[in-house]
Amino acid sequence: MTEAVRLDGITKRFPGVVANDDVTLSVERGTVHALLGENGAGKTTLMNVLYGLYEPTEGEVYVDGDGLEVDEDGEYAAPPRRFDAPRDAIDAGVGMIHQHFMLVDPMTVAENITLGNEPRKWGGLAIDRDRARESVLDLSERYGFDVEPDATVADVSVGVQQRVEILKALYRGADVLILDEPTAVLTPQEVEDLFEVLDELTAQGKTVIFITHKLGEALEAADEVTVLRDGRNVGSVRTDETSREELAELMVGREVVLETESTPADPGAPVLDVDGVTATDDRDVVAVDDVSFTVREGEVFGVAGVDGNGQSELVEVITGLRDPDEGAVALDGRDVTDAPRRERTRAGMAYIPEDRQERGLVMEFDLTENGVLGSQHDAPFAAGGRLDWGRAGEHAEGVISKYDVRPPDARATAKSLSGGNQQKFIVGREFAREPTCLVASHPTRGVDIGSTEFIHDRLLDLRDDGRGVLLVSSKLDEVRGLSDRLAVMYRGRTVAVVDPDEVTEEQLGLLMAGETPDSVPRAPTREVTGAAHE
Amino acid sequence: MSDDAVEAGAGTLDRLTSVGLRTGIGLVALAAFAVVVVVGALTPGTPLGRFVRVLFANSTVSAALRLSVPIAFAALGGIFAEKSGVINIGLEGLLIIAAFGGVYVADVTGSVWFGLLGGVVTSVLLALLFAVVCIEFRADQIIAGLAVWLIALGLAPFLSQVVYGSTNTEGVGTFRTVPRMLAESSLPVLSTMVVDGLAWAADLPTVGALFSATPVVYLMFVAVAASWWTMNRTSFGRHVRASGENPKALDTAGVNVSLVRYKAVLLSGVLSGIGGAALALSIGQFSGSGPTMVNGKGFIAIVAYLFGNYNPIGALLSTLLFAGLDALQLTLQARSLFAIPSELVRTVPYVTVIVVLALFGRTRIPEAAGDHYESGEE
Amino acid sequence: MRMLIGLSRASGTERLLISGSALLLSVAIGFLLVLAAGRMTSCGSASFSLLGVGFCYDPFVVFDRLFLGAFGDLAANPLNGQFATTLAETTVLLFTGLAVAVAFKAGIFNIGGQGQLVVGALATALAVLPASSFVSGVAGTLVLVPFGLLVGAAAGGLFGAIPGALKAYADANEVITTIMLNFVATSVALYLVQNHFKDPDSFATQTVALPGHATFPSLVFPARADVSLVALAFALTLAAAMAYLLARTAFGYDLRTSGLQPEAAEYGGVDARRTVVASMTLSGALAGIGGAVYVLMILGNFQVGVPDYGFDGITVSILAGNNPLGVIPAALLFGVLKSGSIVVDVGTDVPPELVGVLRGLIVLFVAMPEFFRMAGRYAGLDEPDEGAVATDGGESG
Amino acid sequence: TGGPEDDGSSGEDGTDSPDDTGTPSGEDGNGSADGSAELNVGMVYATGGLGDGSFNDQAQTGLQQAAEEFDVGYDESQPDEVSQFANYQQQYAQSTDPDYGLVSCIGFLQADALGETSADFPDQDFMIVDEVVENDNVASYTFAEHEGSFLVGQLAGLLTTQEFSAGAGSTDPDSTSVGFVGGVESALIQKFEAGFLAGAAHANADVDIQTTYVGDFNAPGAGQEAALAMYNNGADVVYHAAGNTGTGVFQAAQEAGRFAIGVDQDQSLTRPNYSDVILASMVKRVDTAVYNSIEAKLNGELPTGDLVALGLEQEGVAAVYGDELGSELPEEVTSAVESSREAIIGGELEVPQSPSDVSE
Ligand SMILES: Nc1ncnc2c1ncn2[C@@H]1O[C@H](COP(=O)(O)OP(=O)(O)OP(=O)(O)O)[C@@H](O)[C@H]1O
Ligand SMILES: Nc1ncnc2c1ncn2[C@@H]1O[C@H](COP(=O)(O)OP(=O)(O)OP(=O)(O)O)[C@@H](O)[C@H]1O
Ligand SMILES: [Mg+2]
Ligand SMILES: [Mg+2]
Repeated sequence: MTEAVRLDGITKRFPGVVANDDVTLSVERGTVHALLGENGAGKTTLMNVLYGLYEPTEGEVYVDGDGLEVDEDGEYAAPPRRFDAPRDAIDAGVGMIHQHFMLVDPMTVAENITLGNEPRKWGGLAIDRDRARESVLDLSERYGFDVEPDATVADVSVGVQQRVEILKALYRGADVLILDEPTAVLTPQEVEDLFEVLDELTAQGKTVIFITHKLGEALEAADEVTVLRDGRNVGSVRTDETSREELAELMVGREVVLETESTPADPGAPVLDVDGVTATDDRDVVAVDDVSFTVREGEVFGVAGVDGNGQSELVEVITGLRDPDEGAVALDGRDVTDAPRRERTRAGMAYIPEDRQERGLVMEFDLTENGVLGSQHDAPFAAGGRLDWGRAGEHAEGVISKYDVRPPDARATAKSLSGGNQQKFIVGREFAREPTCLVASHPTRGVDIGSTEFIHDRLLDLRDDGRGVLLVSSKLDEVRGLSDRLAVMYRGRTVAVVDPDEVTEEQLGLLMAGETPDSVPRAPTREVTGAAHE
Repeated sequence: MSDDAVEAGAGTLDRLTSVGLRTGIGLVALAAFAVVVVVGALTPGTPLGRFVRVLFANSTVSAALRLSVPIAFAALGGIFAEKSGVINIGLEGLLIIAAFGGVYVADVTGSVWFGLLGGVVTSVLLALLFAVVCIEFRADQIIAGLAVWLIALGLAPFLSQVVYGSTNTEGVGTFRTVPRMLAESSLPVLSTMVVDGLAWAADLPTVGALFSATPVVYLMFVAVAASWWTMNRTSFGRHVRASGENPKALDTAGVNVSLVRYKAVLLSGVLSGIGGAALALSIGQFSGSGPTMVNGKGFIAIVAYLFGNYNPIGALLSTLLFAGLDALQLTLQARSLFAIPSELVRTVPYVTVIVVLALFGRTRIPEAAGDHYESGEE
Repeated sequence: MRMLIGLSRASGTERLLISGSALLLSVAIGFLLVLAAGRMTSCGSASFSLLGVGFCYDPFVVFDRLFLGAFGDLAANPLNGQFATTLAETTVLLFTGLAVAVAFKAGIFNIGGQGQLVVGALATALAVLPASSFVSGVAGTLVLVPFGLLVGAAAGGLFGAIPGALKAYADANEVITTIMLNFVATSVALYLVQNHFKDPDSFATQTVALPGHATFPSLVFPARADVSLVALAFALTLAAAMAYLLARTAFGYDLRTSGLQPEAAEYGGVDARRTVVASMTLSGALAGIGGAVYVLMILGNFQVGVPDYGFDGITVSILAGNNPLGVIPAALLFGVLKSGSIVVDVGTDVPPELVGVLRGLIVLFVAMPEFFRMAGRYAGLDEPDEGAVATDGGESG
Repeated sequence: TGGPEDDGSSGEDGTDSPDDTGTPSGEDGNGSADGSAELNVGMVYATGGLGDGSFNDQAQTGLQQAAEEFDVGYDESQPDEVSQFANYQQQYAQSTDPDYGLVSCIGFLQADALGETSADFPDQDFMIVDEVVENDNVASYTFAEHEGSFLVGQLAGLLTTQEFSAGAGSTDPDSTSVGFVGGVESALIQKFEAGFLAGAAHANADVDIQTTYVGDFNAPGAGQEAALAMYNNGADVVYHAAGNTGTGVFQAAQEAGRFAIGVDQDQSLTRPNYSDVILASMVKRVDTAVYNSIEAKLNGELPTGDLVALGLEQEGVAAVYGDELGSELPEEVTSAVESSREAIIGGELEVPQSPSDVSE
């Protein structure tokens, strides 16, 4: 075998955190190598080291896309690489496609691909745009991509953007391609397409490293898997010699139950009524298109879909952060379409927002202050416009202890907490409202398995307590596991409401891609005629 | 027709309508303007008729061009800085310091051209300070820009006091109009022919002003064209835009973001330096009491490029609009055409800016403008 | 704007250290500037020499005059005119500083304090004058002064609400609209006074002087001092009130939240638009009160050519880290600088514009806490005695 | 080059006491006051400061002249704001080291502040220019600006109706138009305007007069544009009463190849770059007022409590022909102006003080 990449004893320390701890990794030329691990395991950091974005605290990097040469003593012929900046890594044939795409939205596909390496003419006085286009077309033809060089990046789909990223790396002559969680934003079909692309790349001698925390993908697409836990390499295995269970255990460090199971629901009266809602996004493009559904007491109503299909806008309309163009929202039978957010909160709606750091918490505030967010004008915290910080402090401490927020310090600022603890605090605060209806949007995004389990259990508790829960998530196992009924959104519409226990993953995938499979199990819908309102 | 096509079509349509709104308002304004012009032209005796005559008078146009110079240069500078992600609200300060530096160097060397150069150098030095503070020390750009303004506002009159004993400097030479310069130059054959030609052209109605302007006015047009080209056709321009939209993308593409930003901010220093020096050297004196002779032109420049949507040509057009209003207000006052008190007429450009901003407030600023960027920061 | 707010993120102690270091560093650079200027000008004999090089200006004297001169001879006469001027300047700067700070806390950069102050001042002068003929004596003062303050607040508040509304409902950048409105306010005030409310007996473009009973009583200071401890006490009370409002009321919570994180504020049920308008109105009202105090305490009428209190308010607020209580020392510092610059002008040959440069430098250094953190880390290694300051400053970084 | 001439060899320690700050006079003419002079003068200039080439500079001329001729020391200061006047005046009034025998206050904006200050310092002598402060320790000097302006108005009105060419300018025989550029609109500046309007109308009732107030005494750029607008609209001569804004008027005159009239000082001398377009200047002898007050103070004759009104008769104002162009003015024009001067002095000709009183 020939190694294309060798990371030798890489340690990367941040103030207070050891992100990578003596990691050694070897990647064979012309293969796909998966890097697996939980949130915060250090995967991205390790690859940033390889890409020259970070300088390792300790350790050495060897790269050669054509395979590292070894002399008689087994020593590497070439000295280790020092990458001071991505430029150096690029020159050494390393390309990286980041978790968040590194594309300039208002620029065209061709401009993005050639960025930093523009072909020039007239002695550098102008970019040779024809040559740039041709190179892009050549490249995409060679690898069987289908991209339009003159399209604006902001206008193309996520899948295409990802290809642009890959082309960008190839344009720079990358032989080693790093993809950081490339599948997180893709539909199942797009994932399949991506894996084909990876095959094509390795067939042409490229080496691919891809990061994921999805076991199935690692097994399906990679030749070899390396698992990181707490910044350490806990094992490298060939995919044909391992199993899901083994990988899961390596990843978490203990045996894990891979599925959440919930008891059957006992739905009652409607708590949330969404009726023909149409709304536009920030760019004034229709994002939610005539969506209707009802959430009842004692049930979890799930909304699945690939991100960006109108779920965010729908949630914003329901929670009062966005005005619908048409349609109505009713809470407990009362029309709240025009009610401001504060009124909805008072009427019993709690809301776990998808973006905890933008919306759910004021990062500069401490937990005491964050604990009253949304109730700052209401008893028991406010009286006559004056805030009772003593009571607010008690409240925050209550949430902290009940939801195991760490560190257990009501004076700690929100930004000093880790993501999972931030999320637990929000969950606790929203649950403390004792809502009749909870809107939970991606409640476990970026949260590790332990906290995820905890949050799932709380959601089910709430449901069992006879409250209505609207759960929006792009994690299929989550929505399938928790929901009693499941709506799939595609391009702003609910394409189907299905029974999550009956529907298969393939059927869901097709629905999420906008196609209707022949037989989809419909979710049972009960009319509430005669059902008593509490 | 597939869903994709429908969706794409709808998106484009939506974008078209939002662009359309802007164009629409523009068209309505243009139509209203056209009506005024036509009615005015048809009724020459009326105040409206005289107003239209003033509007198209050679003198109004040439005043507008002259008044445009400092604003347009500062606006071009502002475009480069802000497009690269560094909001430079210190343009006013750069103009001030360049105005003083220009006069001082012109005074010492006796040459307006060296004066212009001197203005550029002083402005670049201040811009460098701003760049270091923003890029190296992660200062808040708005406050640092404000500081640049305040420093120049104090330093220029201070130096003037030290050197000349008063906040107003002594008089130095000024830029002459090009025909005059040619006439005074020692190229007899060429200059008489060209001078005659220019003299003939200068008498043309309205556009005549273009043929008897000072070199800095022509330099302004050159700078606008060059800025447009640089921004849209060169690698540097592309890097500048990427650095303002998504610096991380530029960084990971192997381009040094800090370097791009340094260059862009220094370029804003160069351009503002030309503008400030040209302003002072058109009068041959720096006057530094109160808000100094720059008197808000740097802020108008910001409005001009925002209104011009970061396009150098758009910025020039909006600069001409504001400068034109200013020129018009002076002419209208001198000819007492309308019985509007002069103090109120003077507010017209400012009120226009506010109205324009209220109507076109949604200029999209570069995504990363105002944010500090550090390579390697997750 | 995100970074703007970042200024307030630093911890309290760190803020204090940064502001202090910024001040010291500015003075140090000002020192060099005075020396340099002393080489650029000519004089018969040196007033200062260093390492055998002579300088025309003596920086020690300059800064002595600047900082101590502002207090006059306190030992001989604690109520001396210079100290009175310092307190008067401080009083007005307290209002404009608070105005800017409150807006900053709400995430709005109000550069329009100057215009709001002008409008408030003019409105006060115009409203109090006719009213002053109805009441007189001490009772008159008790009625007229609060009335004047109220009018100033209302006028300034309304004028501040304009950019607020433009920002909230038309997305117009307040930095630009407020700058433009400053020009508008000045011109309109000139027009109104010149054409409609001019004192016919004066060459100056000013309104008729208010009778003595319509202005702030000087109480302790002699009448000519143009300073009133009542006004100063009122300013200090307002500073405390603003601190209370921001820290302890639901409205203050809304305001801070929308300033720090507008999305989170919206999530928390804060009507972002109304908060923007409300905070700009409050900010404008504070600046307007500053204008009223300028008229009722310093000038006794309205006259065109209002000093740059509004712009100085920005500096004051930035130096105070936008903390209403921090505004108190910051306003005092700038009161000292303004008053001291007069002493410098009269007592030395150094141009008083020096103070303008210092003001700019202070703002610049306050804007770059990172510089001090770096310097702190560096000094922490090399120079233990300065390291104490620096490491404290760097701790939260 | 700069710095102290003795370059530090005087060996003075930098940290000497604050009392000892007198900087020796340098080329900027700052003759610091100290205890040794017979009289120390504290000079508070009008806002706008020195370098305006007119009003404040004129006051400084008188001060410097007095300092040269008598044993007089002085300190100068340039307030930026009206609200600072009182403080500056007090600074000088209360100073004992040096003791200022006379505090000169330039400009009408100082009147209100001086009213109070002079009452508070009854033993201190003051003088004020352009306004009257009725206190026993204040000598007030005012000028009949309208009278002088009348003469230059007449000059302009006569020239615009004829063909005249001199220096870098010439009149346009087809138009009869003159212009006035004011600084900030105020009753004082309107006196200049009124005199000019009356004079121009006196010369020729058909003269078209354009008036612009720039709104600033220190905005040469705006002055330039305002004047250019006038020249382009046919004005042959533009008169300014706008401080340093007037520099722009001269610049415009050169660009347009027309004429301008200066103010306060003989600007053909103080602004020599423009002497080829400056026909005349309406000189206002602020220097005389300052000089006289100092001289009077030295002689113990300062007219405190009085108003000294300086008109054409007292030569407090005068129309002074340009250094370069004056000799080229037609004889009949200068003699007409001269006879008006006599008529005004003689009382036969009354000059209005406000533009609204100018009979059409
Ligand atoms: N710039 C940084 N400064 C400080 N700590 C950092 C920095 N970048 C990463 N970390 C920390 O290093 C650890 C590893 O982070 P890394 O981003 O590599 O995780 P990951 O495995 O990619 O996680 P995920 O699956 O969530 O992407 C985390 O604890 C993270 O907080
Ligand atoms: N860029 C950063 N700079 C400094 N500290 C950071 C940074 N990113 C993360 N941290 C710190 O690193 C720690 C881990 O953060 P991170 O959000 O990655 O945790 P996590 O692994 O997602 O945790 P959890 O499992 O609770 O979600 C936290 O204490 C956080 O404050
Ligand atoms: Mg990662
Ligand atoms: Mg002095």
